[in-house]
Amino acid sequence: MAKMVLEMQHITKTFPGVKALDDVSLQAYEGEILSIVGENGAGKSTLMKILSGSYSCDSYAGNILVEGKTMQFHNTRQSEEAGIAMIYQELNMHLDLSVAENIFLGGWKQFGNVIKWNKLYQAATEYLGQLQLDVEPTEILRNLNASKQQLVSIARALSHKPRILILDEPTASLTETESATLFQIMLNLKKQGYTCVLISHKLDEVFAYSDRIVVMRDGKVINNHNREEFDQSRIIAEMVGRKMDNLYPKCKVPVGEVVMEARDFSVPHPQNAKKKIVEDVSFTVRKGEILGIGGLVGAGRSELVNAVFGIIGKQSGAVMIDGREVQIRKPEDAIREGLALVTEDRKLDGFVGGMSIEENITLASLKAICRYGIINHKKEQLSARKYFDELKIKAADMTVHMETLSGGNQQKAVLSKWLMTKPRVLIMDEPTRGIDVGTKYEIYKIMVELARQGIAIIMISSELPELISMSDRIIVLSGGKVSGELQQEDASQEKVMELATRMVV
Amino acid sequence: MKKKISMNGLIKIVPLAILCIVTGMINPVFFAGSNLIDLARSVSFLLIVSVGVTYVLLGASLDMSIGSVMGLGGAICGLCLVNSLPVWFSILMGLLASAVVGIVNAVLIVNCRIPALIATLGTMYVARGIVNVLTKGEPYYPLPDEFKVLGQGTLAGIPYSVFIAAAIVLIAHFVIKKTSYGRSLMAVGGNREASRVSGINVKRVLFSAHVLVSLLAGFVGIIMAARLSSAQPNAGDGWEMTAVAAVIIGGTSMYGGYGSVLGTILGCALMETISNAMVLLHVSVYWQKITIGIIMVAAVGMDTFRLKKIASK
Amino acid sequence: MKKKISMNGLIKIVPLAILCIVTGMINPVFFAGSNLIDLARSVSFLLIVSVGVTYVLLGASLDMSIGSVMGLGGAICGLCLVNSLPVWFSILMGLLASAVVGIVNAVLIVNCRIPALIATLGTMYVARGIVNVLTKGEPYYPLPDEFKVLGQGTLAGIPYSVFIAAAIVLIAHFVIKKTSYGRSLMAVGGNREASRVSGINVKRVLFSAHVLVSLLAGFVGIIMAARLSSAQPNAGDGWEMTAVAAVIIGGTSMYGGYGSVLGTILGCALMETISNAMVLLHVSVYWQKITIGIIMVAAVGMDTFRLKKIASK
Amino acid sequence: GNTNTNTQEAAETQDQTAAEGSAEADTGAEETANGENTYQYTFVSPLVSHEYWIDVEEGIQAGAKEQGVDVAVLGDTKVDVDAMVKYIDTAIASKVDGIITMALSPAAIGPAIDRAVDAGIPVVLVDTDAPESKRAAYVGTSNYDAGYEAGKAMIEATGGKAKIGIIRGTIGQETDNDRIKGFEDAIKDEPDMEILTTEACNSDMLTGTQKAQDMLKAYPEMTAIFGSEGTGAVAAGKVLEEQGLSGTITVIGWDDTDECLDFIRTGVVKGTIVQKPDFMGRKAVELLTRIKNGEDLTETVIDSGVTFVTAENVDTYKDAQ
Ligand SMILES: Nc1ncnc2c1ncn2[C@@H]1O[C@H](COP(=O)(O)OP(=O)(O)OP(=O)(O)O)[C@@H](O)[C@H]1O
Ligand SMILES: Nc1ncnc2c1ncn2[C@@H]1O[C@H](COP(=O)(O)OP(=O)(O)OP(=O)(O)O)[C@@H](O)[C@H]1O
Ligand SMILES: [Mg+2]
Ligand SMILES: [Mg+2]
Repeated sequence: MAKMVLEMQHITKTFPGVKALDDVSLQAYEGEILSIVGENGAGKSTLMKILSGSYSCDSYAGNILVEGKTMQFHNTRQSEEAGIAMIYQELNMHLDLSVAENIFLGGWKQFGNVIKWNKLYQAATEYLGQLQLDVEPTEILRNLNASKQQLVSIARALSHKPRILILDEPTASLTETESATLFQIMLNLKKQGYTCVLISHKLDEVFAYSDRIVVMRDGKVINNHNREEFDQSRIIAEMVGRKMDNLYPKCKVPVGEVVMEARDFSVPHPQNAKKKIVEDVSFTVRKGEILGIGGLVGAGRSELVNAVFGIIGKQSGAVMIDGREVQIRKPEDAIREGLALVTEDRKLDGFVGGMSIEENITLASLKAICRYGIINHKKEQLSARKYFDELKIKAADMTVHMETLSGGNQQKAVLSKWLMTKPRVLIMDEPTRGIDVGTKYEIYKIMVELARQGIAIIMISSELPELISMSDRIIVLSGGKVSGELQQEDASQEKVMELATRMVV
Repeated sequence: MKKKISMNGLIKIVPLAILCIVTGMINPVFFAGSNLIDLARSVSFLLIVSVGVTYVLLGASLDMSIGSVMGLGGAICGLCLVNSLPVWFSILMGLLASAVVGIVNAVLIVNCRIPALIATLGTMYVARGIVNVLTKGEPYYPLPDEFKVLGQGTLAGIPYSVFIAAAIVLIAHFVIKKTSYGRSLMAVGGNREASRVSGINVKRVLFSAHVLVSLLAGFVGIIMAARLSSAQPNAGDGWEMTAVAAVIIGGTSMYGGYGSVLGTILGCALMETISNAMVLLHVSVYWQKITIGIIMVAAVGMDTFRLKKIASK
Repeated sequence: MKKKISMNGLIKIVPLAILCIVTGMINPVFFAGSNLIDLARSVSFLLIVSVGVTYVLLGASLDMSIGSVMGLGGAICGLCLVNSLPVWFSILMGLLASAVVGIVNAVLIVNCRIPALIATLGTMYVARGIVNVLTKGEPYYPLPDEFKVLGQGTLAGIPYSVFIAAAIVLIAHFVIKKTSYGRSLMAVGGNREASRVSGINVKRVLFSAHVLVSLLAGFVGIIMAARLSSAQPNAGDGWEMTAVAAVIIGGTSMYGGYGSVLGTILGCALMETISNAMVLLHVSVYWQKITIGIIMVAAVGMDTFRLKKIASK
Repeated sequence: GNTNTNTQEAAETQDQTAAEGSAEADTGAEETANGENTYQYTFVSPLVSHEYWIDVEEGIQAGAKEQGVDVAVLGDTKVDVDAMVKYIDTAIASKVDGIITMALSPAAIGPAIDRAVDAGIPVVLVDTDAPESKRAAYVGTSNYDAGYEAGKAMIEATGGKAKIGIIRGTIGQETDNDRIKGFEDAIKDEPDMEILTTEACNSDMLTGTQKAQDMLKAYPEMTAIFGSEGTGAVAAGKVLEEQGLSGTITVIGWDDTDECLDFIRTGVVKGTIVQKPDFMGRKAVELLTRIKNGEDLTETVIDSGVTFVTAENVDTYKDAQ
């Protein structure tokens, strides 16, 4: 057995009303990739934040030993000094600083009190190169899309040259190729004797790359599997507490007439009026149909649906509902026309952190729970409760503030909000990002059920298995233009990838 | 959860209660009916304005112009009155003028996206300037008795303004807690982008909050003119800071999305009680500012300290 | 990218330039050397304070006490001087007293987590109260000539304060742009939580920004006393709003993380030029406030409008 | 100024008596620690941190010593009618034996005075009168009259030929308005006198100097400056001295701050209008006590007059007062 580099003993942590971790013990060894899996709210992120010093050592019970020595981390600096670096699940970056500065955020001192910028940029370029990330180190982070921002945060963690690298859902917003690069780096680190702790809901990659898997549920460690004894269905069963045979409960429902048509959508680049992020894209979606939109990150999928929904301005484009042209200038109009959009970045525009789960669920349907503008609290509670239970949101109760929920549960609440508007067309931008397998399954089931009720669904997804298994039809974008369309029968991962990388002129 | 909130609210009373008890013990006049009535009147004036400020802050905006709007409301009303226009019409004109400032604020902030501080600082100058141009620095005086009754009249010994303030507070609290408008305002203050995406008309919500605060400020300007039997050109000067301070002491966040109208009552009561107590306790005028500053910080500090202790438990 | 920023900065000059040109055209005295020198002196005073305010706002904090700190710095220095203490020692004492207020602010905000507005409003009262207690409302006067030279002396016809302000601006700009402290301040203002988990000592960064602004305010209070040959008890009253306005006009965000010291120069220049122009253009005192308000909003509006147009292109 | 100790002492004695019980509050006079009967008065000051009002206060405390009464001082550090009314109401609620104050704005202060009188508390006004109120007496010179004196002084100093700039306090302050009105009326009939401009310095010295600088440039034809409150003339003096213009421009100011008197000595400022704050204060306490003792005042309006202080009488006027 390799040397044990890290041990966490009997960690117990409570938040007001929630016991997030209950006597958790965990070991990590030199040169291994250890994965932690578990449903949303199982306590994975909390455990890792404890390890990274993000929660100070006097806010929980238990011990942390690094290479046999007991550690007391009051802040992240101390854990960094002990060789631990963490990539947080929620992007924790400074959007108005440059890429290079973000990579060395808080560590600028190494480039002198008066920063030697050339050195800083040079060093940043090195890390960017390692991740094969093609951005200028001087670029302002705000101008990058989510996946590039995620890669920058990974570069930041690497820059600490950690002995133990913690990655909390690092691939949630990455494409397959980007993920592959990341895992290559992890394998390299492993070879050099470093330890990686990975949290991910993408079980394929967990099984492909981990040396060991720890399963958590309800704040406890359930089991510990070594590589030789990996058994997918058993681990899933341990995670969600029941057996699951089929991950994608898709079944064909009869497809009806066209509900919505988007015609000739073009979206200008925010900084460069001459460039277009989306160019002349048209598509239709029918009653009961699940339309998948595939493509690489940066293909303009999010911009397309955001423009359809009236969140961002468009250069051209018309939306037809039931063959009738409707004017959508702002999200309000879209909602009135029966559209709903689960946006990509939930923290940015998905929910109001300081409000309760209940209030967030009803936020887009205030009219439905109001009479003469006065909220009917009974009705509000009842209707919110329905989704709260149906989607199994894990929280003490519905009055809990959104910001204290685990990432996956926030996503469920956001989805609830849109389901409550009873949309005719439900658009979902990466709907299962950061969601555990059990809940994914629930969400897929809901999608199918909605389709059965005649709702048209548009799903943007970078997870190819999900895209292929769930969609009746897939359109693929490349460089802002449609590069092809596939029926479910013809679709395969290779074909989608081929279309996604095809240049359209 | 519900219980906790009301407990939190209750505990905020502690600094105020201590202040009252100490003052009353040292000088029993504090608890004399006439003093309490004077105090209630002062509180009611500040409270009406602060309710508006609470709304604006909940929506994550800011209004520096309210002091000037008070002056403007009173002056326009006074101008009409000294020209023998009917009382109701004069009041209406005063309110209208205030509302116009609110609309301008809203347009500048919401439509032109000028930072709220600059926009309302601008209208603060302009509104006070208009008052100066109109009045040439002289108060409008005399005002008719039917008008003065608004600021000087009492019901069962209690000034009208106290009843008005109570009604406004109740309605404002109800709107925040129970109506779709109130919910929208909180949401906009908490996360403007998420609110917009959820179909809330962010512009309209902010617009109305700005118009509301101006209307309330103008209204207080008017009853203040009635109280002082004259529309003073400098009326309301500096009230913007007092009101914001009262609202924040009451627990509303300056950055939006968090707070309550009921908290604002406590904040206003604290501000006015401090200055009343200073006088009753015969604190030398030179020391008054020092004392006020310390009490203010201590009152909020007490609360923050308590919250921190709870959180670390 | 670099280029774009400096272009943005340059375009911000437009409203100021228009104001200068129009004023100069109507009254050529505007461009007379003596007027420009007077103007430069006014700007330099405001600028020194505003540099500190820029830092505080960049860190997403706030300081309402600077006006009082100016009064305190001047008064303590004046008190020492009238007691015949050496000039250098008196200045040091003035700075020390100001720094103490800054430290108290920082402790209240950073350690006790009292909202910055309330904490600094509290110290604003306390600091001014101390000045009142000390001075009993009378200025400290007369002050020795060696001291007055600090505020009245010139080099090649240009007041010392202009050189001092220039030096402070350069250093402050350099620190923000080039040093690890400056970048930490920006990071803390932009995302406090992210900065914390990245190992930035958030408390220390905010602490130093608050002490800095107090020191600078105290320093201006001192040179103001030197300029006026007397330490006035109400010196600096209201400067907190003027300085914040200047900084925000200069493009710094009230919510932290975004802005620049160079923009602050423009903001300060605009504020002081407006009030200079009012007199030179013979604008009636009654109309001045209106005009100032409109110009202020227009100047910022111009900038915002331009940005919006670019974005919508 | 030793005012502070006085006020504090007064405050302390009052604290004691108040603490000993308010049952006897409405018997009028109360027992102090040393067993004497004394009246408790309140002085509501419009601006506690201002030299002029500090002088009034000193006069009041001196009068209090003479008469064997106690006077507590209330007031704000910025001029605010609403605040003054509030302080008067607090005094009424405290059932003091008498109130001394000034009618910052007769329209606003008047009703408050009436409330006090109706509650059986006599009110004596200093400095600014509210003739239509129920006040018992008034000591002072009206600001209009004093402003008129300033205008006459200006005519004399300039030989009836002047282009004048005025630096006032804040706009919207009635005392300032009245002084300027008086000043204007005084020079109204002089064909060669003209007011070029009025600027407000908000009683801030730095603003005052900036306004003075700017006025000198904007109105090169200006030959005289009138500062209608304590700051203006001193600020103008500083600028003139700095620019080497002392003596070329006739400056007339208001109030006798040390700086102003020094400028008169050096000839930078021609003269200043000085009211008699000390006298007003002392007299007001005396009148109030006489009323309390049941005396019927024969004279209820006492003109304290003003002194025009120039280089000739700068060192002697205080003794003459
Ligand atoms: N600041 C907080 N205050 C209150 N409760 C919290 C807070 N942070 C986390 N929790 C609760 O602790 C539990 C564990 O959360 P954690 O974020 O660790 O889950 P997770 O396993 O990372 O889930 P996911 O896969 O969705 O990211 C959840 O029930 C969550 O609601
Ligand atoms: N604010 C912005 N400023 C500059 N460029 C941007 C901005 N937002 C997006 N882009 C660019 O627009 C293009 C489309 O990005 P977008 O996020 O829509 O892609 P996507 O296909 O939705 O990817 P994802 O799978 O991450 O959602 C990318 O090239 C991106 O770099
Ligand atoms: Mg998590
Ligand atoms: Mg996207």
